[in-house]
Amino acid sequence: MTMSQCNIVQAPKLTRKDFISDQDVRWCPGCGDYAILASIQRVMPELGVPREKMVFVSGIGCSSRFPYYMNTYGFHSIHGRAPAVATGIKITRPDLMVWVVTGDGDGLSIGGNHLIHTMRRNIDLKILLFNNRIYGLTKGQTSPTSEQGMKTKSTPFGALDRPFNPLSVAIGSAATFVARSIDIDSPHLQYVLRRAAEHKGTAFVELYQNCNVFNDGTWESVTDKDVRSDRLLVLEHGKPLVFGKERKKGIRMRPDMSPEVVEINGNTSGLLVHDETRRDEGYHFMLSRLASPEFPEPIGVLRAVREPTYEELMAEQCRTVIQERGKGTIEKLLHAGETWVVS
Amino acid sequence: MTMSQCNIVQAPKLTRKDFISDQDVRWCPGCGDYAILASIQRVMPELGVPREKMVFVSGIGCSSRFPYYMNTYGFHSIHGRAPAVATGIKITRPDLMVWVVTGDGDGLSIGGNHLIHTMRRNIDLKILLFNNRIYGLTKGQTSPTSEQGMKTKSTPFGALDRPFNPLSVAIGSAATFVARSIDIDSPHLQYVLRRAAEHKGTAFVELYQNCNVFNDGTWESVTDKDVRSDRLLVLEHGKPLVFGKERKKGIRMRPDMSPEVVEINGNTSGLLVHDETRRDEGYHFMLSRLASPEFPEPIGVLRAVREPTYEELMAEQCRTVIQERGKGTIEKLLHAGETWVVS
Amino acid sequence: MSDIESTQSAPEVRPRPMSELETVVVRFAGDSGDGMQLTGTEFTKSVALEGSDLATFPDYPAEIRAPAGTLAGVSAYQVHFSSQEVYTPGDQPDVLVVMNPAALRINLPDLPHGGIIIANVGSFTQSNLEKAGYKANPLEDGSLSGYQVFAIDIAKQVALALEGMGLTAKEVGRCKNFYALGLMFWLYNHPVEREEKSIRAKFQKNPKLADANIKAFRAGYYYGETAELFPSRYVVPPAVIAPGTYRHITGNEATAIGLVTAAQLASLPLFCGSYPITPASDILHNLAMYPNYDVITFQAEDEIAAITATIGAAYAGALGVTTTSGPGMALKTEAIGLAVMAELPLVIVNVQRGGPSTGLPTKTEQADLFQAVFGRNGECPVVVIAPATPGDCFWMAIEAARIAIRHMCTVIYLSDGFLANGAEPWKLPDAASLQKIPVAFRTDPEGFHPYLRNPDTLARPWVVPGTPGMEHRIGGLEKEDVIGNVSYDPQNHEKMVRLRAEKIARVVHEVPDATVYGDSSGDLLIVGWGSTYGAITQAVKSLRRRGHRVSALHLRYLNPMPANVGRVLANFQRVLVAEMNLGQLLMMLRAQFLVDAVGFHKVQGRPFKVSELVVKAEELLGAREQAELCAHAEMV
Amino acid sequence: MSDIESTQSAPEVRPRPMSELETVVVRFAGDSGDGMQLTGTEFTKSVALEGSDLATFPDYPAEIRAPAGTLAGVSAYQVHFSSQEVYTPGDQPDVLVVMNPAALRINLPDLPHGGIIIANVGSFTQSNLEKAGYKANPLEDGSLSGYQVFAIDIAKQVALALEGMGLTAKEVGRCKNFYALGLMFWLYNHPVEREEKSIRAKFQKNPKLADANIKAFRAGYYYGETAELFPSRYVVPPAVIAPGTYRHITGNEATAIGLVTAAQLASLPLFCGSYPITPASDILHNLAMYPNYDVITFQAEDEIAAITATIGAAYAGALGVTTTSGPGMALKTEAIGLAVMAELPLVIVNVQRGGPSTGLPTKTEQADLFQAVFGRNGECPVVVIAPATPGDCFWMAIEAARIAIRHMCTVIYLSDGFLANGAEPWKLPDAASLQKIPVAFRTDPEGFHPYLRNPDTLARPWVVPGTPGMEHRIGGLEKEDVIGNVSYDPQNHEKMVRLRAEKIARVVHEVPDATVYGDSSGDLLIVGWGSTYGAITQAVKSLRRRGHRVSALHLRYLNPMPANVGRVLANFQRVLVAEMNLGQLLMMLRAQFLVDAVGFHKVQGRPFKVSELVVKAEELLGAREQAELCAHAEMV
Ligand SMILES: Cc1ncc(C[n+]2csc(CCOP(=O)(O)OP(=O)(O)O)c2C)c(N)n1
Ligand SMILES: Cc1ncc(C[n+]2csc(CCOP(=O)(O)OP(=O)(O)O)c2C)c(N)n1
Ligand code: SF4
Ligand code: SF4
Ligand SMILES: [Mg+2]
Ligand SMILES: [Mg+2]
Repeated sequence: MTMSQCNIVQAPKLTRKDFISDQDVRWCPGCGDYAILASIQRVMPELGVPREKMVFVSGIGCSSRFPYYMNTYGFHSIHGRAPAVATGIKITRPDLMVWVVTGDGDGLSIGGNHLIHTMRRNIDLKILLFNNRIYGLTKGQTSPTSEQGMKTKSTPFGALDRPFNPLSVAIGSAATFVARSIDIDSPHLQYVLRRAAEHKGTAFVELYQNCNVFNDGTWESVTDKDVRSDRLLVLEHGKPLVFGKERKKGIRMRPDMSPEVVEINGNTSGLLVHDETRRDEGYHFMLSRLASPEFPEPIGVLRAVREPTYEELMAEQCRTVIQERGKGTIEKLLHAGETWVVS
Repeated sequence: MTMSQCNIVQAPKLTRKDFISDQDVRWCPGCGDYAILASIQRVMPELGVPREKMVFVSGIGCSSRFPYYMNTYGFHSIHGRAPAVATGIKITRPDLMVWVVTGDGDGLSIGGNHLIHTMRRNIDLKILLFNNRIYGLTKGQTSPTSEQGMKTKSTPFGALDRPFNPLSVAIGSAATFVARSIDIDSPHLQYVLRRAAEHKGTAFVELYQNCNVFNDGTWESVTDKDVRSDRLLVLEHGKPLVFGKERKKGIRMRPDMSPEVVEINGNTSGLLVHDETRRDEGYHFMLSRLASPEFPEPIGVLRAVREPTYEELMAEQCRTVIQERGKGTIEKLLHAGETWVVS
Repeated sequence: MSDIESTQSAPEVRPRPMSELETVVVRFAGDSGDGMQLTGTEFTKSVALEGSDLATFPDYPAEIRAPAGTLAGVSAYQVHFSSQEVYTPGDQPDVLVVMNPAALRINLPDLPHGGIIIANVGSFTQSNLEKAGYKANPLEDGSLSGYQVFAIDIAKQVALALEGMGLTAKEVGRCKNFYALGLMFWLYNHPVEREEKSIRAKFQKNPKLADANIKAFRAGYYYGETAELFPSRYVVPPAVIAPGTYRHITGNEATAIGLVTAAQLASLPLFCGSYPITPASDILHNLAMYPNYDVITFQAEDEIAAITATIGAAYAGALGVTTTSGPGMALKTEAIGLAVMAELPLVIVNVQRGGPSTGLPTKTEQADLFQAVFGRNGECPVVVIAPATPGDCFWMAIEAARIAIRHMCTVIYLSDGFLANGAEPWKLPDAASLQKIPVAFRTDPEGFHPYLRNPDTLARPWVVPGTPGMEHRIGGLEKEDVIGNVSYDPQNHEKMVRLRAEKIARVVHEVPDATVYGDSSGDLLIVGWGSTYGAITQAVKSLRRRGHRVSALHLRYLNPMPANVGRVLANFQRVLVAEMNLGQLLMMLRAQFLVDAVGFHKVQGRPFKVSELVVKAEELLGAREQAELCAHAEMV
Repeated sequence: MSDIESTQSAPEVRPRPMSELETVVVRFAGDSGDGMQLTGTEFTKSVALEGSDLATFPDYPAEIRAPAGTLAGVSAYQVHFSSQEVYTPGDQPDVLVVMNPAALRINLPDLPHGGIIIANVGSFTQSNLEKAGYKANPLEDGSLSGYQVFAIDIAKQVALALEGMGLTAKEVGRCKNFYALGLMFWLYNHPVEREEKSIRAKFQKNPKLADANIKAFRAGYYYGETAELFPSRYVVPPAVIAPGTYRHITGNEATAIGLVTAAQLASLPLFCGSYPITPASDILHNLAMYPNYDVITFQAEDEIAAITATIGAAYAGALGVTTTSGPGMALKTEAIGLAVMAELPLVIVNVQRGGPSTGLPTKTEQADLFQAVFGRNGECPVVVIAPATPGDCFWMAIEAARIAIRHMCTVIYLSDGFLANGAEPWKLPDAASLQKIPVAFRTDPEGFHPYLRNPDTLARPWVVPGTPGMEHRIGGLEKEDVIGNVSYDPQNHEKMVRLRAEKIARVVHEVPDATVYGDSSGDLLIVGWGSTYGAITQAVKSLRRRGHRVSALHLRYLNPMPANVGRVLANFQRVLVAEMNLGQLLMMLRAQFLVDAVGFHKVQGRPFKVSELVVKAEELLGAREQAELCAHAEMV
């Protein structure tokens, strides 16, 4: 067992089917999870990573049943702990490609701490948070992304809590890769997945997901065909922040550093130009805060910055110590420190 | 027992001594915690809150021994859970003023999740995080704020993790009040404490604190007498971001929304002007990221925004339900739903 | 309003032979989408109103909505009703209503030979048969020849009945369950008006759907009447039931209102810090309905925050309750230690489910007893109690609160999935007769110390923040006796460890002696706790009828146990401890009383059947009798 | 280099009467800042090199640095050395070195009358006396008349010795402990050169301090020689010790290197996911030193992340270990369930401390046995073992890994604060003689199922991700037998529950029979486990010397227990279970063997004294003898 670098070998060409497991998919008919599953199964063969080198780790929730449906290695762990389980796997075996699938409850409620610490450490995990703004599996309680005032089983008179913005939490935790996509927008989702796969370090992806049983239509007001071009800001690196049906709206910065929506007429100068790779997180954070109805909501890659991963640093440290001290043996281990001989 | 609003009654004039408990203070001689304790005991009498209406809640750590030394109600709970314990107290008794004292390990490592959820909910707690960038009580392991590469007992070859910035985590979690001060700067610390006390909603305060036994001098490079005016940015609401020994440096925004340090000559126009009360968190977040040596580190109140607290919303909801359904009685409770009579 | 309203009188029916039955068990089974839970509860309600004694068992799948027609998606609801006392939902159904092949496949093994199957034949399509794993159609291949099969194309019948109402096919499909219900109403001779009113109330917001369902219901009823498929109708005479006002109640509902009642009796706000988890969530949902009862529900970020916030609330003067199930209970472990050190009143509700780990989340089990009694670091004693029936949940919830407050201690209340979702008719107590729970917040600073103790109970004083002159500090470090300061003194530690143990032990003074069902001595004592009460009692009843000298002992207090347990055990030749685990109470009894008890374990996510207990008991008794014979032989 | 170097030969000493002693117990006590732990370890090292058998007990305060001079700040180190076998650090010191009044106050109660007190008289100032709660100076008020008191103004002596070296007063103050050490060297006739070398090595980075400490050390030594205070010097002849290479080892060190050794023997990387907590942190610190041994240490954000990351690492093919103490153990509860379901090898080290809750963080206790065996939701069996001595930690750590790997199960390894910090001379094993731990990752897809089982052990195959053709999914939901798919089938659940239980039960086949110390039958058997080994063995030795028919049974395997335990118990009239808790093993033995054992409990954060055990045993034996007499009387 060695701690070698991730090494993507040339695998025989795989297809989507190779990634479909023999398990019956058990989500409610119409659940947004199906669309996400299909997109992921489409993207996987393109990554050139052999199936056996992939591990999907999840917590508990509808979304967390995901690993059963992937014909890869999979670990359906316990509620909220997937990032920690995945961390143990990745640190032990940096050659594996490790995906984490979690929900807004699993990832942000009980598992919030592991999530932010994983991002802080920049472990090379790809984390997909299926955000349906509800607890699906337990049949409809408020989640940390549920809107204030929302009536659920556990909040019959309306939720009192303010919601988290998962992207803001991620950027606040110094994540090196932060992105967002939508269950039903397969091409975009596939693009984002590919980008997450390419990133070295923790890749955090929020997916707007519809739970048609307990929170049907929660994203409709931004993702509906009719409104989406006005309500979504599709980010592209190096391009100005432009949106709207006729691409006549843009986002500019006021002198006090606050964003505003402006009408443009072909001329995009003066608009903010999207830069995923900026080190200063203020801009990325600002993006994460853009929310309907005042602003369009950004989708795509907000931030993608290369920093050494935890495993890389660990490997380097290990090499240095071996250089200095040599590989250990039981003999050396036992005889360390002061010894004396009785004869 | 009623759930009345916090009501600060006119108490007999108290002095610092009233807040000193009969317990021996058991920190290492020279520990920064002493200075913080003294400042807090100085500020408390000014708040006009009777001693018995104050509760100090802590987790575990050197810092978390704090409640023993305050002659108020106090709860030295378990590691990381102080915000949750305090939440239960505050929701049950909104008339109490509840302070949370925690450390960088207690609050950001094991307790990180409770911390961010408390801020999300905007529970009216005053949270003081004593940041010495080390685990003091357990004798010197790395903490989530320890610098990368730092050698500690648990990281003899250097820590691999990147540190959290507590202020960024707070703003990422939508905290309504975020501030920072320094153990040894008593006047400033007292000012920040007063502001935290005044704020309605979760007030998060990071305190730079020296652990002279296990991490001596960790803040010296910014707080030392000689350098502090160049390394610290003292925030004042409505004032431009100016710093430096001769106040000849300021912070301006580039067109791409990134901050830069500029030399000024009396003329502060073009500099960012500090506004605690802005709703858009992008600016506050940018402030939180300013870090030595590239930038001065901000102290003072970064953000102070009034939003309804959890308890306020809860009280309102409770009133509405009572209006609609009347006060409950056991009789009504039992007879709810369908009943039938057997005679 | 709708056209049905005007014809609300009972439909005319031709007389049909009417047989009297003592006891009936009906099971409705279908796809999750088929509304079997609703059908079951509606039928149960009517059964109750007809005066039967009854018990129910809803059994639904783990998936929210497994794909239609699959085995994983089968949902069932069983009701047992009788003119005699009913203790369990019944071992096996007399009548099995199946809405699709999967439901038949899953439930057939439980049906005794000769049992009635009512099958929705229209759903036995090729595709559905395949999903259920049938090679051939069991309705046609003769494999059901040992049963009375009534195949009815419900979907078609309903479609006919609702024709012209302008409903979508999906809406029509959703009415099937009421057709089945109508048929049962006819079969057991229940009055239809009441049910029609009930349907109308249920679909208040959508009168059209109400009409449709009523029509489907009637169609089912009339079908029974006209099709002359069934040779007879049945009637179950009313049971002898104590007079009073009744309602239907599940264990979770009873737990919730028991807790609210306790808080009202104590004049305290109720604080419930919780995190959703099956099968406990409904308690939180229920409590969340009562802000006007001074109930605060706090859905925390996890179970640790749930319990620690609750400890904070208890410190601040509320009746603190936290509700959860196995995995959540595990997460609360550390904080329970804090509650024990802080000596604040705390009620922890654990609705047990199949374990270990995530296990069988929707199934029942009793395997968290060890965890409740022993599962913490350090010597960390708490009181453990367990309700015996859904209705008993109300009483034991009050009891939990009463003990917690009086003794300033943690009480773990062990319910389980079977109690939680099982329902029974429950006689409402007289609110005025309920005993107040005295609460004495200490407000007198004179001579006050935080760890002073009440000489009887050893409880420390409850002083809430806000009380002038009594500011003090508590926490999880060892406390100096009386004074409450942190103390590392060795002798003090031992003293405190023993005081905390003694405090819990003394609760025994208020624990009622356990009563023996049957004679107070005999050949065999079956000991149980929690939700097995019904099955064990019924089994002992049967065994006694068959002439065996068998009795039952049911423990609602597990720690401390009632004072008379040792004496009771000693009066029986053999002791059998029946539990839905591998022998947890068994071990406690053996250790405490050195009794050579044996265990009967069932760990299948399902309650005991009465017959299983009877067989096991007779096996033991037989062995005993045989042993006696042998001994005799030797002596001769 | 320094001027001392050149005069490194032994100082000349005049002869003084030399008495031979079999056994000596010395306790150094002072303020946390006084360096007593260092003094103790240095003296111990020398004692070991002189060939004595020995055991030590460091006892330090909970506070990092309590205010100087207070009772809370007292730190002590006791060493027991002898020419005979040594089992414990000694009940009571023969010689007590106290550096300040607080140290005297705290430790005096342990000193037997006639014992020697060496007091640093200069520190007995008014202010220090007050801090220690003394009204008058005990060195002057005659209250110590029952002891041999030697009052020496160490601070002054040291200051004199170091004059002119240009040290600050603080630096000078810091050398006091080496003065005390020097005195002890003289008193017990230890060679000074070796120690001087050791001091020099210790202060390698600061030769000036090295010189100073060596000077202080010599000053102490010469003082003994010249002051003629002491009537005699003592010498403890070498013990008969097995030949070999020795080192000094604490339990935590031995645990750490045992784990590394196990990983090397299995040719696996070692993954330790941990979160710091007293008294377990040192294991993490130790392991973190070994990245060149394929050791990965991961300091997680909390104990839950620590164990779940470790489970992930085990899944990925590492030897997974997580280390903690009581409150952290509590937090791991839920994840242990996952490990049991996933059936991956996992070693959990719990270094027990005083509980419940935060309890007495720096003190020892054995009250987490229940938690280890019973403390989870559901039927969740794990193996539980406990080392008996610091050196045994090495062996049991290997054993834990071996069992976990062979049986694909969770092993809880219960150390405690006393073992963790206590040190003993430890004979290094021959590396080559250590048995490899076979690991067979399954790589053959032919016929593979994730929950296939080894017919002997019932272990499932260990398949690591990256193995082609064997992709599969595991998790916390109940698994279908063999196949490993999620299964809600009732019969399957019971089968799996029983299989998991049986898997753990079968570990007994590799558990060596427990050996009885003393005769295999008799009047009294004292049963113990974990760190009480030394005290119990010593006590039984004494009791036997006094003619009692007493034996000892020490359990290092708690679940499953060795196969012969029941037989052993049956051979004794009475069974006494001595534990540092309120009777946890006691309960397990009573339940399992229906033996009317009684318990001897000490819950003071301190180990048993040999004398306490002897008294208790004689009390029991006395009662027995009396009972026998009575019985006799009746018969006559
Ligand atoms: C320790 C623990 N607590 C609670 C639960 C119950 N539980 C299972 S999933 C879930 C929430 C799932 O919500 P989310 O992560 O949003 O997933 P979704 O079902 O919406 O996809 C909860 C509370 C559990 N399984 N374990
Ligand atoms: C559950 C649990 N895990 C671990 C510990 C051990 N522990 C006590 S304090 C502490 C860290 C304290 O660090 P910090 O919060 O930074 O406080 P400081 O001592 O530096 O003020 C740890 C790990 C504990 N008491 N409980
Ligand atoms: S409950 Fe919601 S999230 Fe879960 S499977 Fe059904 S539709 Fe999807
Ligand atoms: S260890 Fe550090 S933080 Fe703790 S009391 Fe000592 S100086 Fe302060
Ligand atoms: Mg969700
Ligand atoms: Mg700290």
